[in-house]
Amino acid sequence: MKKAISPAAAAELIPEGATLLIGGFMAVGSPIRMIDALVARKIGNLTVVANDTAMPGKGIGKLISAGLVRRVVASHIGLNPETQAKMISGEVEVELVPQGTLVERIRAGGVGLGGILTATGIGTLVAEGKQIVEVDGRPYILEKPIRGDFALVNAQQADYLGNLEYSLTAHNFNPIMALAADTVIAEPHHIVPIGVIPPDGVKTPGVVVDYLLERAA
Amino acid sequence: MKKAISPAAAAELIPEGATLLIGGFMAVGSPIRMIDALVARKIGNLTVVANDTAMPGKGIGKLISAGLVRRVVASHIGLNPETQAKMISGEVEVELVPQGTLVERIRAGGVGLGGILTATGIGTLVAEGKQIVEVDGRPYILEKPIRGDFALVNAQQADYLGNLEYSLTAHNFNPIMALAADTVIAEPHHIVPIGVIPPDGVKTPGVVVDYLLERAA
Amino acid sequence: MAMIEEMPKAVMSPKEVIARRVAREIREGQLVNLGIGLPSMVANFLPPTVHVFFQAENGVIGLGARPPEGMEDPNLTDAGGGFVTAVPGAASIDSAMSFGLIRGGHLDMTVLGGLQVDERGYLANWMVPGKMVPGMGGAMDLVAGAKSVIVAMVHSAKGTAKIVPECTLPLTAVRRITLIVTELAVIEPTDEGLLLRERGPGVSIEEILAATGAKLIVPENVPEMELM
Amino acid sequence: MAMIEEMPKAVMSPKEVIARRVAREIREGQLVNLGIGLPSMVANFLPPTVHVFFQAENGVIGLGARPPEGMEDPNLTDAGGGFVTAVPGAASIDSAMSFGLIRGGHLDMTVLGGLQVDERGYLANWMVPGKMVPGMGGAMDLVAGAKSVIVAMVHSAKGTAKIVPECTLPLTAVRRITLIVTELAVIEPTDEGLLLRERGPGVSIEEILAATGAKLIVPENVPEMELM
Repeated sequence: MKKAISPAAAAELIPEGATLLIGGFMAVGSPIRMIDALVARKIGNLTVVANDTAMPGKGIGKLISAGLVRRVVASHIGLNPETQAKMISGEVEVELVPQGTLVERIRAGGVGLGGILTATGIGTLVAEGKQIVEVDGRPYILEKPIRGDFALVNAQQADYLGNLEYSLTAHNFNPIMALAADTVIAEPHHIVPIGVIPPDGVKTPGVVVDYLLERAA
Repeated sequence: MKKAISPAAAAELIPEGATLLIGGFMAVGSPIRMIDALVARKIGNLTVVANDTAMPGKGIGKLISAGLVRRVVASHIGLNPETQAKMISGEVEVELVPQGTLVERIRAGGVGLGGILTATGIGTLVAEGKQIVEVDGRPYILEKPIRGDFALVNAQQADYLGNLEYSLTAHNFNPIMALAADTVIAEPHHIVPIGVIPPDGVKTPGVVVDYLLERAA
Repeated sequence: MAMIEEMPKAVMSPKEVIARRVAREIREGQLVNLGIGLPSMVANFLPPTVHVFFQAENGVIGLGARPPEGMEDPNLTDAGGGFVTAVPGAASIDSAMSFGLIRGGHLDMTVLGGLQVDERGYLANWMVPGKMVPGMGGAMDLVAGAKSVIVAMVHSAKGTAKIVPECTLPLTAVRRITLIVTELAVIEPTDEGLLLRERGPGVSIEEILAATGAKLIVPENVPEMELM
Repeated sequence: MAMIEEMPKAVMSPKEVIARRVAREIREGQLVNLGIGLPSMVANFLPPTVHVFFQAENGVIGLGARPPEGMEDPNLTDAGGGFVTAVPGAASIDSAMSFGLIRGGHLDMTVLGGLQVDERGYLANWMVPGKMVPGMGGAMDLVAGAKSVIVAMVHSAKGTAKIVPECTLPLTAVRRITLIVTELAVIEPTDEGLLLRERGPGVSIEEILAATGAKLIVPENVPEMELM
C-alpha cells in the first residue's frame, strides 16, 4: 500500500536544487497539481529534465515563470518564449537534447545501462565534445544516462499499490521517468482499489512508485 | 489489414539458413504452431535467437530435436539436454548471453541503437573479446545489437491490423522481438475486429507486424 | 483521410501546392510522420482510398483529424499540442517506443519543414544561432531514422534562397534527405548533386534556377508536377 | 505468503534450515527475486504479516503460490516453468522491463544458489566447464544489479568445500555478494574477508571451519542462527 499525500506534503519532500524528471509533452500528461505545489512552495535552483517547458502559465512553464529553474534539459523550448529569453539572459542554462536521445538516456538511467549509442546527432552540434564509439565501422554518439532525485509523473489511474495506467498521448515520458529517479511521486487522475487494474494493464509497476498524490479535492 | 496465413504458408516464407527470433520462456509464450510448421517443412541450418531452447519435444526444443538448428543464441539451455549434447558434439554452435543483455541487445536492434553498455558480465567469461567502454570511470561491456530475418512471436490477441496484446508471463521476449526483424510473423491465440483492443491496451503496434497466423482449426 | 477538394490551380497557395504534391508520395499502408505546420497539411489531400497510419511522435500511431466540437480529449493531442482524434485500431505509445520506431527504421516516411537544404542533400531546420533556438524536438531522430525524408518548404524565404550550396545553419543530420518539395519544384538529392525532377504548376526552369542558391542538375525533360 | 509451520528443529532438512534463515532477511514491502530450487523455498517461511513482492524474471511482479488443481494457466509460470498464481495487484512485465528493474537497482534482494563463493565474496554459479553448461539465464544480471544478493546453498558438495579461497569455476560477477546462508553458518563477505556471523542450529565453530575451504574471520561471539 502506498501513502497518499497532499501536493503540498509532496512538495515538502523536494529540496532546493533538486533534479526533477517531469512527465508531459506540451503540458499534456504533466503532473499539474504537483507543479502548482512547487510554485507555491517556491523552492528554487531546480534542474528540470522534461521533453519541453510547455508555454508560459501552462505545466512546466509555471516553474519557469516563477523563476524556480536554474537548468533545463529538454528537446524543445520553442513554444515558451520565457525559457528562450531566460536562456539568452543566462538566468536559465538549457541543454537541448534530441527527443529520442533524451527519453533513451532517461531509460538508460532507469534500467541500469551505462549510456546509449545513437546515430542521431552524428555530424551535428549535438555531437560536439562527446565520445564517438564505432560499432562494426559505424559511428555512434555515446550519450550518458540521466537520473533524477525525483520523478514527478502523471497517470490516468493508480491502484492502492501504485500500479499505474496512462491514457493515449498522456503516456509520453511518464512511464520511462518513473524508472529513473530515487523518489517517484505519481499524480494519478483516479485512485482505484487493488485489482481494478489487471496485471496486463499495468504500465508502471507499483514497486517503483514511492508516493501517490491524494485525490483532487 | 493484415493477411492471415496458414502456418505452412508462413513456413514457406522462411529460407534455409535464416536467423529467427523466437519468443517464449521455457515454451510459455512460444509460437507453437509456427514451430510445428517449420519442423514439418524441414528447413535447416537455422540460427535461433531465444531465451532458451525449452525441453526436448516442447516449443523451440522441437527445432533442436529435428536437427534444423545450426546456431543458438540464448541465455539458458540447461533444461534441454539435447541442446547441450549437440553443443558438445559440435553439431550446434551455442552463444550464451545473460538474459538481460540478450533482451536488451534485441531491443537495440529493434530501436536503432548501436549497441548497449552493460555492467552485467564485467570480469567474467562473457566479457572476453568484447570492447569495454568507460563511462564516468566505470567499465561497461559493449554488446552489439541483434536482429533477425524473421521474428516469430506469440500473442494472446491480435486485431485485424495486427495490433497485439500479451498475457501474464507469456509476454517475455515477444514484444521486444516484434521490433527487431525484417519480417514479423505473429501467432495470436485470438484474432478480433479492429477496435476490440483499445489503443492503451496495444503492446505491439500493428505497423510492425507483417503476417498473422490464421486461427487454429 | 480527407476528401480531395477539386480547386482551380490558380487559387492555390504555395503551401497547398506543396502539400498536394507531397501527398502523392505516400503509399498505402505506410507509417508516416508529419511535422507540425505545413507538413501537417499533407493529410488533408490523401485520397480516401489510401490508408496510412500517421504517427504523432508524442504518443499515438493512428492519428486522426480534429475532433468534433466539445469532444476534445486533453489526453489526445498531436506533437504541436493541438487536439486530434485516433482512428479505429490506433495504438498509444510512450516516448521510448515512439522514438524506437523512428530510430529503428520502422517509420516509412517523415515530412518536415526546412530552413536550408544543400547540394549534399543535408537539411538544417532546428535553429538560427543567436536568433531562434527552439530545440530540435524529434527532428534529428526523424531525419536520422526514417526510411524516407521529405522536406516540404516554400522555395525561398523573403527572397533569400533556402536551397544552398552548403548549409550555413546548424545541420539536423548528415543524412542525405530523399526529396525536396517546394511550390516551384521537386528536387532529388543524388550522388551527382541536386536533380530537378519536376516544375511547379506554370513555373519555368528559369524561374526555378533564379530562386535556387545551389547548382541544379536539369535534365532535358522536366515535367510539371501532378498534384493530388 | 504461507503460514509458518512450527516444526521441531531436529527433523529439519539442511535446505529447510537455509530457507528459514534466509526468510528472516526479507523486509516488508521489498521486491525480491527467488532463484529456482532451494531459494524458491524461502517464500514458504515468510510470516503472513510481511508483505513482499516476488518477481519472477520471466515476467511477473507479484508471484503467488501454486494454483488450485485444474486452475493452472499455461500463460502464468515461474522462471522454472512451474505453474504459479499472481497476487492481487500483480503486474505483467516483458523481459526488457523485468531486467530493466533488475539491472536498474529496483530489485531489493535476490536469493540465488551457488556452486562456489570465495574470500572476495565473488560467486560462481552458472557453469562447470566441460561438464555442465546450462547458461547463466538471469543470474549475471541479478548478481550485478540487485541491491542485496544472498547466496543460499548447502555448505559443501559431497565433502568438497564450496566456500573457497578463490573461485575456480567461472564467476557470475565480480560484485561482492551480501550474505552466504548455509545450514551450518551465516557468513558475510567484508573488506577484511569472510566474517562468520552465525552458527547453524547445534553447530560448533569447529564443524564450520572444518567444512569451509576459505579463511573465516571468527569473532568472539558467534550466536546460533534464529530461524523464521
